Amino acid sequence: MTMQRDATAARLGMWLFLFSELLLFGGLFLLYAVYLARYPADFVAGGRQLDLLLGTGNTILLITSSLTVALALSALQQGRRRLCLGLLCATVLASLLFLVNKGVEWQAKFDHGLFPGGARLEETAPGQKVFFGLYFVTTGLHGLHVLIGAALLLWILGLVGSGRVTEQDPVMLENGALYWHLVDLIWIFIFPLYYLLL
Amino acid sequence: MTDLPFTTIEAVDAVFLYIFGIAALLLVGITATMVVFVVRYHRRRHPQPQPSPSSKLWLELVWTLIPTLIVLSMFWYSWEGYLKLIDVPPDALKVQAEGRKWSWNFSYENGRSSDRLYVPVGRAVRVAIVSRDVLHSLYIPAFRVKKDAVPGITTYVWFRAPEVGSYDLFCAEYCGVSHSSMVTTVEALPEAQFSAWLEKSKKPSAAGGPALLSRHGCTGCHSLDGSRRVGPSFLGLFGRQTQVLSDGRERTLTANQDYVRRSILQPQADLVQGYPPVMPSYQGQIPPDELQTLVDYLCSEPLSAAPAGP
Amino acid sequence: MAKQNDRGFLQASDRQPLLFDWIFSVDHKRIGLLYLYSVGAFFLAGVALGVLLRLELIAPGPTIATAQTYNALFTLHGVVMIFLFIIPGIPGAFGNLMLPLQIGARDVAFPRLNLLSWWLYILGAFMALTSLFSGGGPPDTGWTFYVPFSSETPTNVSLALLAVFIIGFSSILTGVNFVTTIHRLRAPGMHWGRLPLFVWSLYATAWVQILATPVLGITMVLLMVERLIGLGLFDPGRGGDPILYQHLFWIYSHPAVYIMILPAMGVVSEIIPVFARKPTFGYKAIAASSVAIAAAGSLVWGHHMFVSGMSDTAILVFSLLTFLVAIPSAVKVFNWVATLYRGSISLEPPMLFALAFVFLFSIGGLTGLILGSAATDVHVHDTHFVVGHFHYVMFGGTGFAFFAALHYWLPKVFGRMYNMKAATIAWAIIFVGFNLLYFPMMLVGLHGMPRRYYDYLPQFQQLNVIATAGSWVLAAGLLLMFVNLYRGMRRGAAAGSNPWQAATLEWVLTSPPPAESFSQPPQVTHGPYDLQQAGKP
Amino acid sequence: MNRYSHPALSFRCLTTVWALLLVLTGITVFVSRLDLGALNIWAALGIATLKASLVVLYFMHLKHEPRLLKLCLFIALLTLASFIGLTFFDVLYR
Repeated sequence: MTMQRDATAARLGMWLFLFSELLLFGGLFLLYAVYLARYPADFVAGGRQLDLLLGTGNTILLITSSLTVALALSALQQGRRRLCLGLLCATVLASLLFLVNKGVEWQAKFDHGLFPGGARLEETAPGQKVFFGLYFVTTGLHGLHVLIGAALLLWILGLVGSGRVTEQDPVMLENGALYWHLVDLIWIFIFPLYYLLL
Repeated sequence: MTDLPFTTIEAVDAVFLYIFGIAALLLVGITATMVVFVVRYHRRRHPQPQPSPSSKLWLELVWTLIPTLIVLSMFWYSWEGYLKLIDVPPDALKVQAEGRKWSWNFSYENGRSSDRLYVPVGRAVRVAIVSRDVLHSLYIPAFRVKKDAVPGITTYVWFRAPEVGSYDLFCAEYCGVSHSSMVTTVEALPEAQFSAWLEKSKKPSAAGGPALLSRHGCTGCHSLDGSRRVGPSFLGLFGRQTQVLSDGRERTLTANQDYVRRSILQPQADLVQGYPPVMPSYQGQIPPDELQTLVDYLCSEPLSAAPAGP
Repeated sequence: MAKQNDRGFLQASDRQPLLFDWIFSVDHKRIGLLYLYSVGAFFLAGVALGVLLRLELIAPGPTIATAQTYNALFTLHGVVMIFLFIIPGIPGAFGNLMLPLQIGARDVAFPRLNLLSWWLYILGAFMALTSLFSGGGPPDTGWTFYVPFSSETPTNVSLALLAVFIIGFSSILTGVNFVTTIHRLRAPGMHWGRLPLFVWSLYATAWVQILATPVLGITMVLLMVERLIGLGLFDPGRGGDPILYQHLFWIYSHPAVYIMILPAMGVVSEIIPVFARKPTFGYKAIAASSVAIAAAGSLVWGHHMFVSGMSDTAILVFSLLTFLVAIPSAVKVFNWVATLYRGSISLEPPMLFALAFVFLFSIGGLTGLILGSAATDVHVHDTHFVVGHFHYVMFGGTGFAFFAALHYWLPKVFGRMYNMKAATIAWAIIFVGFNLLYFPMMLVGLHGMPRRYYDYLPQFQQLNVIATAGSWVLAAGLLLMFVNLYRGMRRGAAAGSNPWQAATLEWVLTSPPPAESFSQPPQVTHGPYDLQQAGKP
Repeated sequence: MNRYSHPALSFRCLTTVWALLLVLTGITVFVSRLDLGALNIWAALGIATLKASLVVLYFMHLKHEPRLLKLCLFIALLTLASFIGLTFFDVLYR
């Protein structure tokens, strides 16, 4: 009786925490909306300088990792522990690939002087400075969440492996997966707002 | 201009009276009821509670609806008042106010500028407010007007001085260490006197070192009498042995013309020990001839020939 | 053996050193007490800072401090009082102590997370203190951290921002914990219509904590990044908009006012029926108005910005919404007064503080109408009128409710009673001192004295002298109150399990409550204010 | 009684959702290359919302959660929307 209660409570608690994560990024989306309304042309010009290929690649990576973690949960619930472990490994791998991609992308921006204080960005219109400012904060904060999510999943992977998260008690994996899906959700909005402006 | 058309004072005070009146009535009503209940139903007089319904729909509806109507009427009345505050009369005199750390500078359309706000009595004045550095707020309590000075945008207030006189003008938005000394006055002059003042000398005399000091807001932080303010005093500046921090290194220098000039243009280059690094740069803010005048004045007889010691 | 049991959850265990037994305890009652001690300490620190501020303002010109010190003092006073005392005060201390007891739960939903909240709070507080003595010295921005000043000042603002961020995180976790607890852990029979009004208010508060605090978090992060690498998101020179900072800041900080006042209203709603021996009038209306205040209160932040250069359309909208949020507050006040009708009122200390709350909060609320009205706000915005107004709400409201809660619940927590007479005298001194301090502030504000002024024109002096004298009276009253409470908790007479004959669940337990408060969830059979049923679950 | 309020989702269901997400990603990239003027941003947001709903409903199992949780999510989104919306009363009319 009490155990069942705990499982539902844990999930509710996780969802509530995700709401606050949502509102955390919400502040950035608020700024984005305001500045997009103020500098539409500059935002388009800024968006064109982002790498569409890397952005799309990262989108596919995150969506796929979202799938693998959802599959991992289903696998665990069906009692297929080894499959679950494999899928979790895949998820963590995808998250690392995502970060590498992101690193390559940032590095390119730095090489081009497209960073706050960088030579090329300083010459551009104010709207573009704001665009790139938002771009770095938003993707940076998101990247941090990817890192935290990956660490969390790695830890849970250990718990599954050592048999402390099981078919009977998958709450930790459920919540870790929820967190990972949120990371994906945020990216689903970041992607069109930054990479697909035209 | 004996019968004044309309002032911002009337616009605001009417709303004040309305809201204060109702608020006072409500407060007295609530408090009196509470006190009466506490006295009447005190346990000494009333040892047993008497049953009464624990909710009454009609009563609760009434005391939800009545406050709703009251606050809506307040909202409406206050909005009407606010509209008058933003509705600038078309014939208003135009002045620009620039806020900076930590003084005001008012400039008129003909190029005249001043550290006090001179206005003709009875005539509407529209003040465009800008800021050079951080947020400030132009506040004239006597006229019930206030608006922030925001870097990057221009804001406005308008008012009409009802009588000849001197009215306080404050900075109301916290802006740093000398926030509370960012105080000046509105001088309301009769129309003729105002016109004479406005035309007197469009540009302050180039020779006026003291005038330049006050126009550029230097005296907000640097005293002329040796007393300590935010920055070091100007008294006895020239030739003073000064402990400074240059690029993080301590050194001692003797204040000369070069040093004075550098301190105006790059205040953080040689920072006098014991003072906060808060002075804004005046690079590009002072015309070269005025800068020269200032430096000459600061290194001249009346200031440097000071009695030794603070 | 019996003597040991008397100490309930306060009983030291033999397993580990006493200090660890407390600071690593996951028991909600112990965590509640940890909060109580820490917010109490910060409150006293805040009071000391406030007294210093008032002393500086006793005369124009420099009195006891330099302008820079004064600016650091009021910044610190604001940060300590807001982030370290009022926001975590009632929910952290009394919420943790009483929420699980009042709904008949064994503990909160996530006890370890609860401990983490307290640790984060302490970490944040520690960082805020560190910011005073490191880097460029104590922050001097005011607790609002307005840009561009805050992004330029050389003082140690960044660390203070990080501290606020971490404390905000702690607040979010508390909110998550409370919402989950209230949804999942109510004892059988404790349906939503039987929730004590304090629990209702905590529920509404927790939602605001979850949904509004992260906006403050991101704002603090942005400001830190701004200071670190000059991103320019709020810098007009780089295309940013400084007014947007104010929007983001107040999107949290106005709802935060409701995080501060709602639990206080909950406390008062608990106390008034008990001491009037009457069930609360309009239980549903009070519960609903808590939720309404939380919801509507999240939409009115713009009234802090009527003179900021914000658009007139926004002023119209925010002014209207602000007036609307006054309605549920008014409904609560009417309900409290109506509860007294035909009761049998005894004026014991908790009741005195609660009634003072109603009076002072009414003044605070009604002067708030002046500030919500666009036309009059222009005159009084950023003057001492605002300072007086929010101290009436925050101190006269939340502060008095906190004191009421201390006098109401401490006998339950420690099992001992304080000296009633001394408590009554302390109450009277605090009440007089409070009004002497803050009423003149409102008057001097109406005369046009701006806030955050180190120095002022001579015409303002008389009222400032009265206010400063009031601060001494107030401080003396507070001292007497705390000494009396402390003595009572140490050496007072045994209080018994239900000294006030209240009907909520916490009074069913012994005082102090046993370590395992409700190992078996009780079967709840009556509402929280069925005073005939006092002492039964 | 089952300890979980929702059953394990089948692999087939999850992969179908994944495929849909990939298709939608393709569509949003394609649509962004058309010049629709101001509609571009709304199309992008619309597709993103659709993708987000898929993730929330299936990957995050919201479809099988009690109504309470759906209501909570709605409240959170409504709050975010009102924060952004009310801010626009300022920035659009300044």
